[in-house]
Amino acid sequence: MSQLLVTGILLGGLYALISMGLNLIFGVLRIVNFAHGEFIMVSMYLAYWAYYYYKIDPYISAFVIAPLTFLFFMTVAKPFIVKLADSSHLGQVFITFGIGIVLQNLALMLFSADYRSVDTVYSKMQIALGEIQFSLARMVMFLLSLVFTVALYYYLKKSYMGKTIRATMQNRTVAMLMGIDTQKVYVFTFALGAAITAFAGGLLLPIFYVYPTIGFSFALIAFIVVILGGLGSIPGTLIGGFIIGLTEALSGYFISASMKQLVYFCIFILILVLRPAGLFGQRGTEELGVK
Amino acid sequence: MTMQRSLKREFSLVRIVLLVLPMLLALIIPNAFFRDIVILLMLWSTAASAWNLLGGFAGQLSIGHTAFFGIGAYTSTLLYINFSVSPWIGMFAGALLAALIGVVLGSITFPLKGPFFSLSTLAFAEIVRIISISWSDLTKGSRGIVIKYTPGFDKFIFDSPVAYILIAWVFMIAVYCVAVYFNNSRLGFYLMAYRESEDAARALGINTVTVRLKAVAISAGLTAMLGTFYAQYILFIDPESVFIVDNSLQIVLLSLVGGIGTTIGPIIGGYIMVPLGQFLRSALGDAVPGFHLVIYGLCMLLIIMYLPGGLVSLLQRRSFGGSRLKRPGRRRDEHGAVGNS
Amino acid sequence: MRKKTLVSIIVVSALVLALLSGCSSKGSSSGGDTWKIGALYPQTGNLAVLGNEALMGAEIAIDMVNEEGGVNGKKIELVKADVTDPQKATTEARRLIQQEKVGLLIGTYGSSIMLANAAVADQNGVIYWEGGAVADSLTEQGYKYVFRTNDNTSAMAYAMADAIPDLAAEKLNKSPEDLKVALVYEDGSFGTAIADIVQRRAKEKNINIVFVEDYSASTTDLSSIVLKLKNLEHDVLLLSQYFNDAILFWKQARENDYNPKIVIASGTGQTTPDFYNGVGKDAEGVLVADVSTRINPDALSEEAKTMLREFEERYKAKAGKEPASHSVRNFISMYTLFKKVLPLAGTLDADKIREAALSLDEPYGSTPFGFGIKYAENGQNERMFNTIQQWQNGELVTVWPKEYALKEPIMLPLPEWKDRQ
Amino acid sequence: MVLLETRNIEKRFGGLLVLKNVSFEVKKGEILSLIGPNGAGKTSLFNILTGFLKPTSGDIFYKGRLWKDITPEKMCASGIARTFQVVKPLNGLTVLENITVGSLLKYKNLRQAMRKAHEVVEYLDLLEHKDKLASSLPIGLRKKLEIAKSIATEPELLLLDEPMGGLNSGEVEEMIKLIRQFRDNGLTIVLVEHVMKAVMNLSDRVLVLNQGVIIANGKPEEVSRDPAVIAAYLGE
Repeated sequence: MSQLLVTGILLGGLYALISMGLNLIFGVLRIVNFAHGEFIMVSMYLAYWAYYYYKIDPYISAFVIAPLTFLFFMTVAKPFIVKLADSSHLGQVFITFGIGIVLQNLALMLFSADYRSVDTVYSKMQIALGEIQFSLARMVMFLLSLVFTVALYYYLKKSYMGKTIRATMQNRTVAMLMGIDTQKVYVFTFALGAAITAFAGGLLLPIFYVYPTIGFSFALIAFIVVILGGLGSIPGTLIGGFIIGLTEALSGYFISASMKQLVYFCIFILILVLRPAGLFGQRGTEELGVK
Repeated sequence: MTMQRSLKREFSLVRIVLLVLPMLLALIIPNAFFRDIVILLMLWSTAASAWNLLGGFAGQLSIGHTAFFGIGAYTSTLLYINFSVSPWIGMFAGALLAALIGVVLGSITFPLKGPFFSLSTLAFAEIVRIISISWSDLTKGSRGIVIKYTPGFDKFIFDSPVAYILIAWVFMIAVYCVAVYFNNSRLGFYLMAYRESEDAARALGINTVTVRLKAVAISAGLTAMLGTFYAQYILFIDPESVFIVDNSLQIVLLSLVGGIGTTIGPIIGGYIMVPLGQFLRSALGDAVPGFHLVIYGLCMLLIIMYLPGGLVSLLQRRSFGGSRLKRPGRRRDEHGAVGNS
Repeated sequence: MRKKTLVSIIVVSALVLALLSGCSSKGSSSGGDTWKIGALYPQTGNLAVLGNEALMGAEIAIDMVNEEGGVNGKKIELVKADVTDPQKATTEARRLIQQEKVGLLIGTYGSSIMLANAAVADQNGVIYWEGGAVADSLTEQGYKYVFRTNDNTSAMAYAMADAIPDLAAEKLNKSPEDLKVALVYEDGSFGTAIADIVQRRAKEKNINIVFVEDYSASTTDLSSIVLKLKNLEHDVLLLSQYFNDAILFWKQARENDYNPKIVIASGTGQTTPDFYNGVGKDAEGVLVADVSTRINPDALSEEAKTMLREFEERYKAKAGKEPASHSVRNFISMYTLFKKVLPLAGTLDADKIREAALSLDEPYGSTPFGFGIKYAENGQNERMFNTIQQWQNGELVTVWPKEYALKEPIMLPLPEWKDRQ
Repeated sequence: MVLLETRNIEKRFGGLLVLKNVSFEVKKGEILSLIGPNGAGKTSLFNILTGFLKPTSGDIFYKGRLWKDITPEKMCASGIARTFQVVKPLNGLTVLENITVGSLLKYKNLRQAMRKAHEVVEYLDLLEHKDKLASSLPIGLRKKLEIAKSIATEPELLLLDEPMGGLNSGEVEEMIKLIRQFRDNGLTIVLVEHVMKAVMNLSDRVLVLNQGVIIANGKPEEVSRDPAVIAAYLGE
């Protein structure tokens, strides 16, 4: 039983980490990013090739890939983000969905559909606390999710950029009137979210394996976690991750593994209806920028 | 006056040609593959306009319509396989069931707006898919159901594609007429009012709950009937083909490309995207795996990013698609809470 | 008005596009000195891995035939189509027949696609030659023009159940009746089919299955099942998994220190090199029910051996990795088709081909899998079977049944994780 | 006779008390102005009368009968139309269609409804704008459209929430004329307005609301002399 809880919590940390970036992009910017899964997929491939060709450990390459992703979105992809921010949410769904299709099949063309994974020293390491077992790699994911939560939380709360981001989230028009360059904020936040996602992707590699269509299942979970925890609420995302992680572990154990998705989809709809702002989002925020 | 004028527009020469052309071509050209494409084209165009009744007119952007599609397919097929009920009857049974489920879903998710409603419909579709897999005593689960090829009108199975062409066409015209009705009726106007501003609509005496549920029921029911058609045409259904999220997205994509909330838009969307996808698939089928989808994705991106009102916005001044596809948050003042409270 | 016409033009051109996509038939239709064959395989999406793997096997067979001057002097021209679901399969199958004028269809991977291909072919009086998919349902539809050389789900499921007495009961020195067996499968069409037949077979052999659970292969976590199994007293674990979940399951088994004594998996997830790449040395000792070329050479005819040698060289040259059973399956099926059936038929006429196929009678051992060739009326080759193989030092070797065994089974029961390096 | 009457309406948002036993009546055919500093609770009162907000306590009588748990659509159907201070045009629709949505309340048949809407269009001389998209209108016309929509429902009681906010003096003059016209055609009007000029020469009666309490109720000139009112506006 305790083992079950631990596994659930660790899984939750993993989910939280992959959702953190989406929380900035969807939760804060209200950009419905259906390519989130593909962002993860791409970064996993980057990490994989870094390992394959240069023997760079995923844990190290993650620290390279994330900044690169950030730069990419700040510069090359900037006009695209601006365009995205101005389209309706349906437009966003399909622009990002289209990008998803393209990325997925580019990966297929370039790398074939083979399953690729790395075999690092630690990816098999176990830590045992008496009865309870857990894998080092997952533990790392878990701890990093905590670190990111705290860091991001204080960044958004204290730093100037963080404040402007929150202001823009609250009311774009007013933020504009207050002389905030909302466009810059959008691009920055999006790039930040993408970078965090890329980081998470790199960390996933030692635990999972990468293939072109791996993204979808992660993306769906990320959306659920973000909404469950509350849009724009960083701690919320962490808790949301835990809830989904535990739900999955427990319902899988006590009901049936084939039912666990059913269970968390139901929870998802219930939360949406009963508390659309999510568990930790401030009430009403879900209406912002949404008709 | 205005009325007749709008009706004239709905059945202008160009449109009549558009609506009849593929059917005629398919009848004239005895080319089974071309006919096959035309049938699928009409199928998905119709599905798109059925979606558009809810997504376009009422502004309820569902991305879970594949659930209704699948419910239709499974209801008629199961009735046919187990109790040899003619799919013609099963079709309406499915429509009814889908409409009911739609109403239930609609009333649960009533408070949800924008992306939240969309995501809830996505989740709903996934739930239905999972159930269809795990309730295998009823649905045969993932193994799917093969419908035995035994031609016969009552069985809704035909040896000549001509029959399918005509049926698909009748569906398309029927749904188009429903869309025209929406565009020129009390219900339609009330839905559009609701779409534009729920408060204004209520202040004008519109019971937004009931009009919305009506839209859901009609849209879901029609989509389900198309599910039956699909099943009877392909003669094989399984969860992965009728409940898969790609269907939902395809349906919305067509409307988006053609022009949301317009009568002809979704159909035009189907005319463009279905052949395009098929052309790329067969032209690049020999190329590197995935290539044709990359191209398809790019085309889709271009159209959506640079023609937010859909192709119809070229045709009509009055396709609010353009105004819709601007981010509402931009005009916060009009969507704020009631009054200045 | 100009805009109206513009849109109309776009629409019309799209329709023309559709027409073109049909009529743009590459090269001449069958006849002359080439025979056109349509290949319907999933090359994108979730089935892509094995879809492309399977297609490669077929392509190699055709290359070989063509290099040797083709069939009765006719070169084989392969027209490929990417079919990822039944609807696309139906459409593309029609296209290949109507537009490309192919005389024969081959495929595929994935049972729903297989069924769609077969249905179209049979309706159009064209032969559909199945090379990879294993679902029994193919030959239960009463089709006239559908043939399958390779094994089917039953063969695989039977092998899994039948091997238990020798490989489990003996090694754990218990009697088969006392064994406690757990069965875990992914809820896709393949996993479900295997699970059903395994359970039926186990009942016949009165082996008692104490635990059955399924899950969706798209899941990102399997710890709940792993933990259930960990807390469940059982001797044998039967698995029927797809790819990602097979790797995920085994990784999480280790993470949660779940130590099954004996694992027998059906041949999908655990068969390919991807599994070994995915979990590394942890794969050692896992048993897999599948067809295999790693079988006792004495059981094979000379022709079969040379055939295999050539295939493997070509495959390595082409893919730069070890072939998985799915490519070999397609290779053998197509090799049989082009080397044995078509020369006999001398034409692509469906009835002639059927006649020729039914007349074949080759003993066990005449193909690299050890299969013989004898098609039943329903088109299924009756001289096929599965063996049990085991991951030993990075390769799958046949360990059961005796007459085909290449090596002795090792690591039965499996060592605990802590004793592995 | 009395058309609308409220008895000790009270409304709190959480701890905040925005309306405190507000009781007043609206007589048929009069123009009653509701004034008061910002945040006095005028709009909240409107929202309660039209069912957009539920009162914490208190009763609403309309046409002599008590209305329990009212909703906007019910109120509108029974003859109370309202406008919004922050106008809510149906952006995707043309002016004529906007108004038609209103007239559909009484005329189920679209053709009749459109004909009716057309009359409204002419009445408010919006003729040259009737086929423009609502989203394309300048603020002045939007305010007018807001009223046109509500008029089209053929109400007996019209609640106008700052119809002149943001209008230039010319437009204000026009609006005043318009409102007087409405009254002459037998409409009863409750007006929330900050433009004192309009209030003074339109209203038969003025109701002053301050911090959720009615502090004065009488003829315009009396009220304007009422010290309490002056205090409320100028602040002690």
